[in-house]
Amino acid sequence: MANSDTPLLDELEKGKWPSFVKDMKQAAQKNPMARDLIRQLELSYKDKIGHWKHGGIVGVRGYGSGVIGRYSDRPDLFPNVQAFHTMRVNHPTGWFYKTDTLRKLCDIWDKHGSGLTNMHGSTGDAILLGTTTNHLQACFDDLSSAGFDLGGSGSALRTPSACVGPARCEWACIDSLDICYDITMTYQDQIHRPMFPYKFKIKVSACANDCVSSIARSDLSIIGTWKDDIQINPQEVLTYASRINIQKEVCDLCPTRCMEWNGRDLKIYNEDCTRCMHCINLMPKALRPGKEKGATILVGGKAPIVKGALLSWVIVPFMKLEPPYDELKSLIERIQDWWDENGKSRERLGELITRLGMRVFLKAVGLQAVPQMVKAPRTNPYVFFWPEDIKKEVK
Amino acid sequence: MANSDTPLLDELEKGKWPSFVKDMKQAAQKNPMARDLIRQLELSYKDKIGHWKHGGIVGVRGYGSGVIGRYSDRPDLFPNVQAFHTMRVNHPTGWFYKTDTLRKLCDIWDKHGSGLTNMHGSTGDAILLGTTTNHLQACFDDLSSAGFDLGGSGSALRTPSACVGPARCEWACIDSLDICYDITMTYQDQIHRPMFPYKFKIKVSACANDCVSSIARSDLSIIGTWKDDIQINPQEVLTYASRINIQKEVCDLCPTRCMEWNGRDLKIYNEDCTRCMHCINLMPKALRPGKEKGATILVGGKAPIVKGALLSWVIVPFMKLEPPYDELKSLIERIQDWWDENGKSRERLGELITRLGMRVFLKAVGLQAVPQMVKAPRTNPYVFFWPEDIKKEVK
Amino acid sequence: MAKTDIGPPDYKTMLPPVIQKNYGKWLYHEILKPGVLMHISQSGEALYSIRAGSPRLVSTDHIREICDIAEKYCDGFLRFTSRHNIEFLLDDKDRIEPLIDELKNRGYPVGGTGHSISNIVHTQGWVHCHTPATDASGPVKALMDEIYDYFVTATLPAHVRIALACCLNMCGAVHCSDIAILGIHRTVPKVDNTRVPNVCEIPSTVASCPTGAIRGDMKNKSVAVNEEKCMYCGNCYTVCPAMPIADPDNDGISIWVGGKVSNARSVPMFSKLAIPFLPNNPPRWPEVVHAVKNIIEVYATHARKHERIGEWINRVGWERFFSLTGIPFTDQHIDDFDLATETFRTSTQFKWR
Amino acid sequence: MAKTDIGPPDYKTMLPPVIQKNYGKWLYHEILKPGVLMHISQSGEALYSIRAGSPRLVSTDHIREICDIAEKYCDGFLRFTSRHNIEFLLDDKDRIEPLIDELKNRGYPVGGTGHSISNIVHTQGWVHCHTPATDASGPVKALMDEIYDYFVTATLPAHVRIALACCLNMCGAVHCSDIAILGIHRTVPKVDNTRVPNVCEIPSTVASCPTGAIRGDMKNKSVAVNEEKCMYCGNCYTVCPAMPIADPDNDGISIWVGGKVSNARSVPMFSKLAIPFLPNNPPRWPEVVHAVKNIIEVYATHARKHERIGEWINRVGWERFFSLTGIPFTDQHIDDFDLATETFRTSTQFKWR
Ligand code: SRM
Ligand code: SRM
Ligand code: SRM
Ligand code: SRM
Ligand code: SF4
Ligand code: SF4
Ligand code: SF4
Ligand code: SF4
Ligand code: SF4
Ligand code: SF4
Ligand code: SF4
Ligand code: SF4
Repeated sequence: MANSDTPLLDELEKGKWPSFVKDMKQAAQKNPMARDLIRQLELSYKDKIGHWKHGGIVGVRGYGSGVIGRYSDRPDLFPNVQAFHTMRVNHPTGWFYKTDTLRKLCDIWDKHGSGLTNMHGSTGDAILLGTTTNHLQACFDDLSSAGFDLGGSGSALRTPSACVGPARCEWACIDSLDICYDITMTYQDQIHRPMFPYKFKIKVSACANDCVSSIARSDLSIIGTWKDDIQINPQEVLTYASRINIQKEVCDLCPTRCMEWNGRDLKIYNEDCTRCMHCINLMPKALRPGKEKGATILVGGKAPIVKGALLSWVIVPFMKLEPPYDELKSLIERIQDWWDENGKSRERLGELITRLGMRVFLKAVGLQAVPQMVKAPRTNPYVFFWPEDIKKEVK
Repeated sequence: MANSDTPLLDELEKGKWPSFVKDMKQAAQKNPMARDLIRQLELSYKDKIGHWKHGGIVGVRGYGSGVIGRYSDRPDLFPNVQAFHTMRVNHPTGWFYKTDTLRKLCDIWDKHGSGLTNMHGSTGDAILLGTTTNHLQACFDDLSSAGFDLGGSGSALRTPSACVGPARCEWACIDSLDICYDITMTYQDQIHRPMFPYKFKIKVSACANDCVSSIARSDLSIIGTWKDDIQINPQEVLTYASRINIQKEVCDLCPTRCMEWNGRDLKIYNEDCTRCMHCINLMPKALRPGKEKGATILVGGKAPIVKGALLSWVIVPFMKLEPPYDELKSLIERIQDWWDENGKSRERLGELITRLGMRVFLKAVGLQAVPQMVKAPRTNPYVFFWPEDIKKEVK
Repeated sequence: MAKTDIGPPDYKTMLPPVIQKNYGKWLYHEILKPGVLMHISQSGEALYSIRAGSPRLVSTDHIREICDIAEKYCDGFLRFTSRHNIEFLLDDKDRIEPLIDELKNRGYPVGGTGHSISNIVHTQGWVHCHTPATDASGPVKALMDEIYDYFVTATLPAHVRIALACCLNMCGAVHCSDIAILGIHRTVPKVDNTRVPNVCEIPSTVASCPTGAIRGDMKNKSVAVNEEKCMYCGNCYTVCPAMPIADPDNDGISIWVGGKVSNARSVPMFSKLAIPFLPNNPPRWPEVVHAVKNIIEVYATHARKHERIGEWINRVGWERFFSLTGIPFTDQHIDDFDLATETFRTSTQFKWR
Repeated sequence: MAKTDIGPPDYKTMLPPVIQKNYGKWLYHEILKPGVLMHISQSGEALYSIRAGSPRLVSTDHIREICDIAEKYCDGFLRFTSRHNIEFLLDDKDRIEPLIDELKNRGYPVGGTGHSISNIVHTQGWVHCHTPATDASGPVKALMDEIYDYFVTATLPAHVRIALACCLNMCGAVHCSDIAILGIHRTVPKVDNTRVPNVCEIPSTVASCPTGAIRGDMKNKSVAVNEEKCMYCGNCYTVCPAMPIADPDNDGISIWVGGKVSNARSVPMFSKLAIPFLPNNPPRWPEVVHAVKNIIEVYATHARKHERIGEWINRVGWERFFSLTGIPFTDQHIDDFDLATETFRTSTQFKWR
């Protein structure tokens, strides 16, 4: 290492946390692209600036999305990353793998790309990090043969994602995995062929803990909940009482203060419960979600560009979700149609609703206004009336 | 009353609450303006519409404000209210009166106007309700001789108002009356001669109960507070304990939950107290504001037109306020200068700050940013840097 | 010529001797009974304030009657409160009851202190203004007749402060009231193309519209209103008299709830929309009176002690407010102005009803 | 030709038998120790998930190593978590310790469960993107080295979720994280008038600017940036490559705190600005590491059990956050974008420090 050509990055091989630099070097040993990548990154560390040009449009036949084009701005120094496009591969729902399938992905990527990946990208795809333009189609063909397909990019439906849900979690109020997979399969066309004003993201969390950050990171958020009473196992409550301070840790932190604990019995005033999950989280063996399960549907979540970040807004407080999920899909389609018709280029759904008004949106997609949609009613008196509310003018 | 010409209004003579209709009729008995006023009002009750034209500009010599011009749109029916202007008379601060002074006001108004008034208008003036154009100056002259002056209207400083404060209230942390009177006298010119982009209101409440709604209804709100510890009289706490439930009514409703009550001693963690007044309100004999008194200065409050209603914003967490109030007045002047220079016509101070940014405002008036100014720091990443923060560009 | 810029009479000359002596030295107060405040000074001296209701729109004879009473019982000292009530100021305890008797005999309600409904802050309405969508004094009188008992007692969970403004200018500053009654127009202003060119300044008229519904109409040297964007605020009319907006068939009243001004317990809050529209039904506005009374009664039944209306709603949730009052929730309750997104529910935490 | 639109491999074929049998029938779980989850089904069967940290940027050989391990202990079943960790899924309790030993030997941290700091969600940085203001993997590695113990234990008051995004596009969706690390530019984009006319669409470039800082420059068939209105978001560069914004001397990192996503106890919240700027100091970003660690430690010392960072700050107040952490408050902390007024203090309720 005396005369390493990556002295700065070498510093990041130190320390206890697994080092991406080790992985890059590992890949670099057998792959020239990876070798130039780490050398270019070293230059960035020295210069404190990125060395990629503004992306170009590249892709595979029949698709408009799934590949992010990328070119080095120093091909003179790093010819092997002159073109270095990533492919977004749709992981199995819930990121579950049997190793044989995962190994296939590795083999394909060693054959066609840099041998470097992100497991996974922040939308949830397997990110295959860097290949040349002329490898793209061949790589896709091999992926397809192995049973893989690309995820979304550009103004398309992005790869939907779901929490681990009923596969492992006792709190799942909906089958997040099945819903996500069903949507993914139903809307393959929208994922692969950008046809919207901008990107559209869907994420499914099977309870209000929202382990895929659905409310923060998707235009359409599906979050499991229930309508009836929390199921209590009084025996197990007593067991927990010996381990945790139920009054302080559970009741006092209940956002609606709708629980009463007298040292023996736990009483929940369910009509006041907002199903936040806290008490259930703390005493999973004693408390369970109710039996009448379904989901809250929210829309509009997104990152700050352009008009500021948004968290998704409740538009359907409760929807039963059972295959074939027709009610859900019909809603999604009505929403996308309206967005498609009214949205400007690069205008996310949440921004469009902000621009035209929730009132107009609800009417267009055929939803009834309910108090659950708001934290509080409006404070400004700038209230519109529909023409039908107004008496005919008397001349 | 068989053939009353005001059958609708007559209905409002009934009922237990004092009736304005009775007062109108009383005035109408001796005053033709009042007589036509009640008849025109009856027509409005019948037609469900006002019968005044859009106001015109009228006034008294040397002043640009203090009179609201008004003309009937049915002078054919109600000739005595063809012109029916109101005069805004600056009440003594705190609305205190010795009857002889008040009687003078009545005499003058019987001589020059309708004999009807509002005691008081919602800004705080005595509203002398309706006179003709040619009576205005004479009325003013008589008012002036009697020691009265007009209040503000139009794009002027409006009549400042103050809570009863140290005159009667044990909680006054500042001399609201003296401050208000001092400001009123100092800024006579700004009150009488509109010279601002729009109206400017100042209200002074001597504690956080804000009995003149300063935070909601003034461009500059002055609200008394203290810096040190709440004064406790433990003996009196015990007395209250026999009358109220201190835990439930006081401690549990403390917004910062900074009080502890063990049935004997009341402990306040003053560093967490936000001086909301609640505990003091409930136990005035036992608890008192601290000794290091002053005011929080806030700006921007206003009604909805144009950009939506605003509550005032903290700009100076604590200012000592003692005569001659130079620090306060210098601040007011810096603020008004900046507003005057940058404000568009009909743009309130709060709207201007919203448009140009708090950052720009603070710099212009020379105030340091402190966390007390915000509920929370910004969430959007659209952060400006002053040129001096930036390194020189390296070419 | 008359002196100008003399300012108001000096308040110090208006203070009764007991205040002059104890100015800034008050120690505590007690509400002896509704409408009767006792303030005790460090010196031990007491000031009694007897609060009486007022219709606000008063004749000079009415004021003289007040003066008569004040002279009889209070050495001529009185004041008005920030909510238009009258306060008789005295230091002689023995005169309290006679004063109250006389007030009652003359029809003055005594109360408005503590957990009561005090006077309704209100505005001009059809009595004097040019932009009202309803009257002010009339609805106030009709309502106060009906909720009179809440003024003369103090039986509510907390203060209830009601205000009325007759148009969106909101002179009554209703925007932070426990219950706000607000006159609203519901149809777009009618542009009079013959007058606009003469009486209006086009750019400031265009700029006056909060929702950008007005554009210049060069051909007619006038302006045109986009009906879809207009929410009938009437601000254009304030700026341009040739755009009248009053409409007898469609003007009316909206009801807002849950605002407050004090910093006690909770921070100051805006009032929020409860009922988008009730008709103007003079002389006694029964729909408005009924709606407000219903809200007060539901609140009185369900709120905890010391909980203002907005604090109660914040605790139980707006879902519950609508289900308990039986007021229908509509798309008009959902904000669509500038800060609308801040009011949308960004959580799965809500109640079913 | 390859088949298109086949979608991802069916997840059902990837589930270990114990999950297939107990799908949807889980009854409860326990965290046996950091990184080790036990889920018990109605049938009584148990599933064990062993969570290991990952640098996220991994080589195929690394993945094969994971596969080797999974085959050795888990019959080949594993998954990735929503925060990029690896979970080994097994039903044989006896294999847990050997698996953990092997993981430790190979340098995999085991943890990230319960009241720990889990993996840092992050983005591309200088490794692959065209708009970064900092690197992603580098600062993450440097920071995780330093706060490693919080990953392998669960000693904090509550979960701490950290995310990093290398530019304002915020791919890491850092906007709702307990602690967010955000790459920022601080100088205006440089318009290349020779290229704009060829590579950019002027109207969409103008429209891309959140603050309206860009206007068309007709003369040059290009655009011009108003330096006073530009806050360096870089969105124009996304739309128009001829407006590069990266600046080695002035790019760097800002720190945001107090966001969360879950609905547990408190509603989801955005992260708020803590530190407007820290320099890019590769390879180990010591200023950033130090600043984040300080925040974590102050939080760990002062928060109550189950209190997320944002919940703690909401309880004690931002005044207290700044005084406890020693972070200076500046005018940059005060919002000046569209919803700014909603963040201003509209109350006299605040603390002195
Ligand atoms: C690869 C990935 C980051 C990562 O390393 O994980 C990524 C990378 C890019 N994102 Fe992203 N985004 C990625 C997840 C996200 C997320 C998180 C999510 O989906 O949960 C967000 C925030 C959520 C959201 O969508 O609002 C996100 C918000 C953006 C934005 C801002 C969009 C907005 O409306 O605010 C842009 C800008 C744009 O679209 O022009 C953007 C644009 C980009 C581009 C395409 C750059 C550009 O300006 O064209 C980046 C390509 C990087 C490269 O060279 O590979 N990326 N991007 C993530 C996708 C991987 C995957 O498919 O799994
Ligand atoms: C008389 C009074 C109502 C009353 O009956 O009490 C009143 C009456 C008028 N107000 Fe007001 N305002 C009155 C207190 C208020 C208040 C309350 C306050 O000052 O505490 C407000 C809300 C606080 C504020 O200023 O934001 C208020 C907010 C307005 C507005 C909206 C201003 C805004 O920025 O949103 C307008 C519209 C305008 O200025 O063009 C307005 C305009 C008017 C005009 C001048 C009508 C107009 O469009 O030109 C009214 C004249 C009525 C008349 O014919 O006599 N008035 N006005 C109040 C003044 C009496 C006094 O001097 O004591
Ligand atoms: C006389 C007056 C001041 C003035 O200069 O005129 C006044 C006087 C007192 N106020 Fe007030 N307040 C007066 C208007 C207000 C207002 C403004 C308003 O209503 O328009 C407020 C803000 C209302 C709001 O929050 O919306 C106000 C909020 C308070 C509070 C806080 C109440 C709360 O819990 O939110 C207190 C404390 C208390 O009553 O315990 C208070 C307490 C008091 C005390 C007890 C102060 C004292 O020790 O003397 C006085 C008697 C209160 C009573 O009526 O029970 N005063 N008080 C005003 C009487 C108006 C009336 O005729 O009804
Ligand atoms: C595996 C994973 C889901 C997946 O499909 O991949 C998962 C799994 C579990 N989550 Fe989660 N959560 C996962 C990401 C999340 C996220 C998303 C994120 O961090 O990006 C959140 C929202 C975070 C936020 O609020 O900012 C999340 C908020 C929760 C909560 C609520 C925590 C809170 O009090 O705010 C719980 C409840 C708890 O832990 O008591 C929870 C509880 C759980 C439980 C206990 C559910 C169960 O019974 O199986 C699982 C083990 C928790 C643990 O790690 O201690 N999970 N969980 C994700 C693991 C990520 C990781 O590797 O660290
Ligand atoms: S979101 Fe709920 S159901 Fe899904 S994994 Fe997390 S805790 Fe379980
Ligand atoms: S789920 Fe949340 S709101 Fe409901 S009882 Fe439990 S802690 Fe309270
Ligand atoms: S604002 Fe405070 S000091 Fe002034 S009268 Fe009200 S309670 Fe007393
Ligand atoms: S003044 Fe308010 S915050 Fe302070 S101790 Fe009393 S109730 Fe608590
Ligand atoms: S609220 Fe409107 S109508 Fe009523 S007095 Fe004020 S400006 Fe006139
Ligand atoms: S009434 Fe209001 S919204 Fe309608 S055009 Fe006039 S100013 Fe605009
Ligand atoms: S956050 Fe910005 S720089 Fe980082 S990957 Fe996303 S778009 Fe690229
Ligand atoms: S960097 Fe952002 S703010 Fe600056 S000009 Fe470009 S788009 Fe506008």
